[in-house]
Amino acid sequence: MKKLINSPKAVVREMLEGIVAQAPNLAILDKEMVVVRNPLPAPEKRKVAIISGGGSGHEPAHAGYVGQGMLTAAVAGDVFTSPSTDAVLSSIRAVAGPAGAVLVVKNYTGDRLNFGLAAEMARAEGIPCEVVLVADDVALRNTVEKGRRRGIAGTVFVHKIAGAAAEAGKSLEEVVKVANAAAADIGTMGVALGSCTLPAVGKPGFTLGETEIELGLGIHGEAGVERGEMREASELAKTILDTIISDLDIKPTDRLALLVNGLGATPPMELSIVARGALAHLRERGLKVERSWTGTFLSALDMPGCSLSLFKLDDARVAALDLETDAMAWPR
Amino acid sequence: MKKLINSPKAVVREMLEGIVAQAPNLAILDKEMVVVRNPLPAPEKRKVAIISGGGSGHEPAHAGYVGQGMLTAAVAGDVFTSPSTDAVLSSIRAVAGPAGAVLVVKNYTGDRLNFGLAAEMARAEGIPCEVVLVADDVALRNTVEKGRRRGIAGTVFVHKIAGAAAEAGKSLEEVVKVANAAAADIGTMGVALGSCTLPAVGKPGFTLGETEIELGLGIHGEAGVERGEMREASELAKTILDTIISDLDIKPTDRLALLVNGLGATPPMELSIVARGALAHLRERGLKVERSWTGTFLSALDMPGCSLSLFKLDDARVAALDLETDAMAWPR
Amino acid sequence: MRTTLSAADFVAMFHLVADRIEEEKVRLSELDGVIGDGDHGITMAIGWNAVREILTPELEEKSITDVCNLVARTFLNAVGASSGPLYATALMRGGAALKGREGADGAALAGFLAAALQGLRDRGKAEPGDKTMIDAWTPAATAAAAAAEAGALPAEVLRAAAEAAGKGADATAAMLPKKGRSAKLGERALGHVDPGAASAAVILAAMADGAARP
Amino acid sequence: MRTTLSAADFVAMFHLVADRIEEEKVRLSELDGVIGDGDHGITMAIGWNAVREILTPELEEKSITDVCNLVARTFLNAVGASSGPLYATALMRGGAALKGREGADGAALAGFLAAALQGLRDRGKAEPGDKTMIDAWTPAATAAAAAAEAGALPAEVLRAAAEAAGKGADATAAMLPKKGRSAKLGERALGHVDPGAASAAVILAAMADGAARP
Ligand SMILES: Nc1ncnc2c1ncn2[C@@H]1O[C@H](COP(=O)(O)OP(=O)(O)O)[C@@H](O)[C@H]1O
Ligand SMILES: Nc1ncnc2c1ncn2[C@@H]1O[C@H](COP(=O)(O)OP(=O)(O)O)[C@@H](O)[C@H]1O
Ligand SMILES: [Mg+2]
Ligand SMILES: [Mg+2]
Ligand SMILES: [Mg+2]
Ligand SMILES: [Mg+2]
Repeated sequence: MKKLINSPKAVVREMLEGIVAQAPNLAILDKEMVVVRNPLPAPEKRKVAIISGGGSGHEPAHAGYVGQGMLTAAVAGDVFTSPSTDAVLSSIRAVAGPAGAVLVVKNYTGDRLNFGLAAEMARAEGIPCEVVLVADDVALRNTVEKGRRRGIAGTVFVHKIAGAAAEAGKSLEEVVKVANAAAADIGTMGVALGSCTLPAVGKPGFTLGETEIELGLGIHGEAGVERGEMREASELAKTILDTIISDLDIKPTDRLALLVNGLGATPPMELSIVARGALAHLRERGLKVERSWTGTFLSALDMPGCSLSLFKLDDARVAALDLETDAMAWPR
Repeated sequence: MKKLINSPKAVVREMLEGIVAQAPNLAILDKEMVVVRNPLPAPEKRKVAIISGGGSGHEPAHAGYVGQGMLTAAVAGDVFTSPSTDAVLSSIRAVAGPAGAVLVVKNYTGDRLNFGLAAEMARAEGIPCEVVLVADDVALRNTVEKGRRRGIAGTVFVHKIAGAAAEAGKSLEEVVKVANAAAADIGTMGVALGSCTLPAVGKPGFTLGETEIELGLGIHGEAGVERGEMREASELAKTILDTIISDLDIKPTDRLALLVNGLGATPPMELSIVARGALAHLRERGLKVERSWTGTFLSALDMPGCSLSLFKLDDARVAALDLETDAMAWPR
Repeated sequence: MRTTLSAADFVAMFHLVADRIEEEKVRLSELDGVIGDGDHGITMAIGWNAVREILTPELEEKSITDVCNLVARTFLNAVGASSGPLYATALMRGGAALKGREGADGAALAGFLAAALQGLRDRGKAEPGDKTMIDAWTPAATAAAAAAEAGALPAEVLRAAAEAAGKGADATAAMLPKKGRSAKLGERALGHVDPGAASAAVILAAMADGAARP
Repeated sequence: MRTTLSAADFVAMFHLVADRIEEEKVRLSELDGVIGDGDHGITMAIGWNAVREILTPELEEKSITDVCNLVARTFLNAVGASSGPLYATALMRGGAALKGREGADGAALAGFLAAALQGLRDRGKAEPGDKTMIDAWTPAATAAAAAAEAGALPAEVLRAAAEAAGKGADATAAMLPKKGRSAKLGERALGHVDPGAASAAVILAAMADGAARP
């Protein structure tokens, strides 16, 4: 394993320090791996706080999405490990005022347990707090029920929608409602050309043959729906999009946003070629893409590959996606 | 070789199509691999055009830097191959008005030949046109003379400075002056943890052992100053920065911008850890960093590794770097 | 045998749980080694040993709810794995069900277990049959309710729960895992008892023994 | 022998260059194969064959400058490699040096070659001794100037240039490469003639022969 790190144990703290050192609008909590907006208004003047997070290794998620109009705080666990309940609770205490907090959580057991419990404890302390679960991975649609799907790159859309709602001064209840509704209208599926290597492990989690790919895998290298043969980028985009379209039951009347997301080690050239294929296929299917972005939004360490996300739009969502934010990783 | 592409021959055109399809502010010329701002004002109302480009494989350079306040056009050659004189000339004809054009060229023989000749032909057609060469690679400082250094990631700073000067309505002469002055005040050096694979070749250009790295290599995989042992990220940052500092003769009174650039397959986590180490070392040396950014700005296909650039600042340069732009790849 | 359990009795019960978990540590980790990541025994022991530290005599002056909350927080702080938030929730919910009570009778104990189970389910979202601790806790709560309905004393209610949990844990051997780390093993996990279900039986048996002390 | 060369003479000279380059194609590529990427002969042949296509009789009516510019553009369009922009520049600059002239005498020919060399140097930024075509073109221009100074006719000026270019090309064998693809070879390139210098000698010899035709 060759990685640009100092010590496998220190990757999370050092990464957060690196991010915050370059971002005057961010600060890191002293005792926890929590990145917060800086400065924050006095508690009673705070809008609903939007908090997200999870295991590290998904950069620029989640610290990259902290900023005016998006997340208020991001909680980082160890690589691919949920942050502790305490860390989440600290983040809530640090940024939530009387208006409360919404926790946007990717649907993994550890995250659900720790964020869920932290929310419960925050409520017990008198801080209104709700959890919004994102389970956008359509890959296992035929094998697991909807509530058990994993949360992957489409989560970034929920960050933006929830962040914009909070910025607009909506109540906790309203923010939860739009965020949940958004989460239900997002579908994502990925493809890996290779595995990823945990800094503390030093070896790839699995190996793929010279022409093998893994379709529909998770962002921690969990198995996907199918180990198959490498094919053209446009073919891959087609397969993935067709799965999402059928799962979300997308019709030509629907308005869409597309996210082409690199998994960590995929160069921009390849992502743009995938974006072209994806847009062409959507056009062919008579679907209207009103917003689309390409980049590395939610990665799986150094995994080569990408995911595609579709999100059903309406005017309010378009406005929310378009709202200015100074979060570093949200594209222009 | 596994890459998210359709055909090695089509990568450049398809990549540009993918980029432009997602960017309402960009268009691609019909017959050439040239991305231009869209819309463009009537020729007589145009400010000085800033054009850059070179071989492909360096994404998001150069199309990602086309936008108000930055480049007016980007010319893309085949992977790692200079665009033809004709392509460059087409870009000049497409975007330059009577105010003329500045071509920002990375110092490689092919680019210098083709951009240089295109500029000469444009002048012969009556379009004022000047070339600004960027040769920011300090790696070979002890082996080649200054004029023969390669142009690498620091070029992005020149795009921004020249773009801001043009946006401010400066004359061709003035833009060339600030751009040349900027180019002289930038130093960059890279480190690779592995090689990159050309789509048309299918095999990595070189191989490195399990713990080997290549210090000071070029963005096409050209040899560097030293093949050495892997070391900690902060150590690497230190070695690279010390080389740049001594080359640019940077003093504690100097004001600096730092660019931490991924070479294509380096995940954001690692880049942030390098950024932290770089900022810490600069602080230790008593140097003041007023602006710093981390990301993939100018890549070498799918090479794992990074480069660091330092740029000497003054008030005018800070203002130019801060100037709003809608170029996709310039960070917020 | 006591007709109601006091805060002091809860402190004593949790003491015994800590002892028993320590004794069963190796077996539980071995179970987890087969279908999980092999840390369940160690994890539970770390958590309950941390709990033992805070089970001081002063605690006996507090309410049952406060005792449960403190144990929950302590367990959570000590344990990062799934079991941390799961048991912390169970204990907090169980404690809340006893809020305001000086002593807990058989019915209250059944209520405690039902609330704890609901906490586990809310937190983990596992269903019965998913091959998790839920498959021990569900029959345990049902048996406790039946015993309480029949007028059983606290220790008897807990004994019924412990026995049902033991049977429930054994039954997990025949289940396909759907939650937690063992889920990805699929059929390879067949024939092996779920460690979380096994530890649930240990905990309930220890509580029953603690409640039955003279 | 002619005292001045007309546009028609230039057309004839370029014709002969195209023929000679085609004949020498394999040798030039072989030279490039040793210290470069092996395409120099093919590249030059592609370029000059494209030039041959546009060397029509109508062209003889145009000015020398126009002929040179058209040849330059044609060569450039056909050739992507370094030689494309290099020779296109050389031809444009050489042509510009003859602007307004009906015919070119010996001194004008020397001026043509000096301008062409300057174009190559401005474009490629190579120095004498870098083991490139500059090491053929530099002595060629010097010899041409000396011959013109001595009152030589155009063909004689070109002959002097061609001979000096040949010697210059031979001398590149002893040089360490500093420019172009061969630069990364370093010492391994020692002992081998630079292909671009070799083709320069071929071009100038063909021009001299063309100018000397009856
Ligand atoms: N979602 C869930 N709901 C209830 N219990 C669960 C859930 N996920 C896992 N478990 C239980 O947790 C046990 C494993 O605990 P432990 O080994 O301590 O944690 P980890 O799996 O994080 O290593 C499993 O045997 C199972 O009984
Ligand atoms: N910067 C330069 N200036 C002048 N001549 C050069 C320069 N770089 C390369 N050459 C010449 O070009 C020749 C190689 O040409 P060719 O093989 O056609 O192009 P390429 O190197 O692009 O394959 C070299 O032998 C050398 O004489
Ligand atoms: Mg375990
Ligand atoms: Mg574990
Ligand atoms: Mg060659
Ligand atoms: Mg070549």
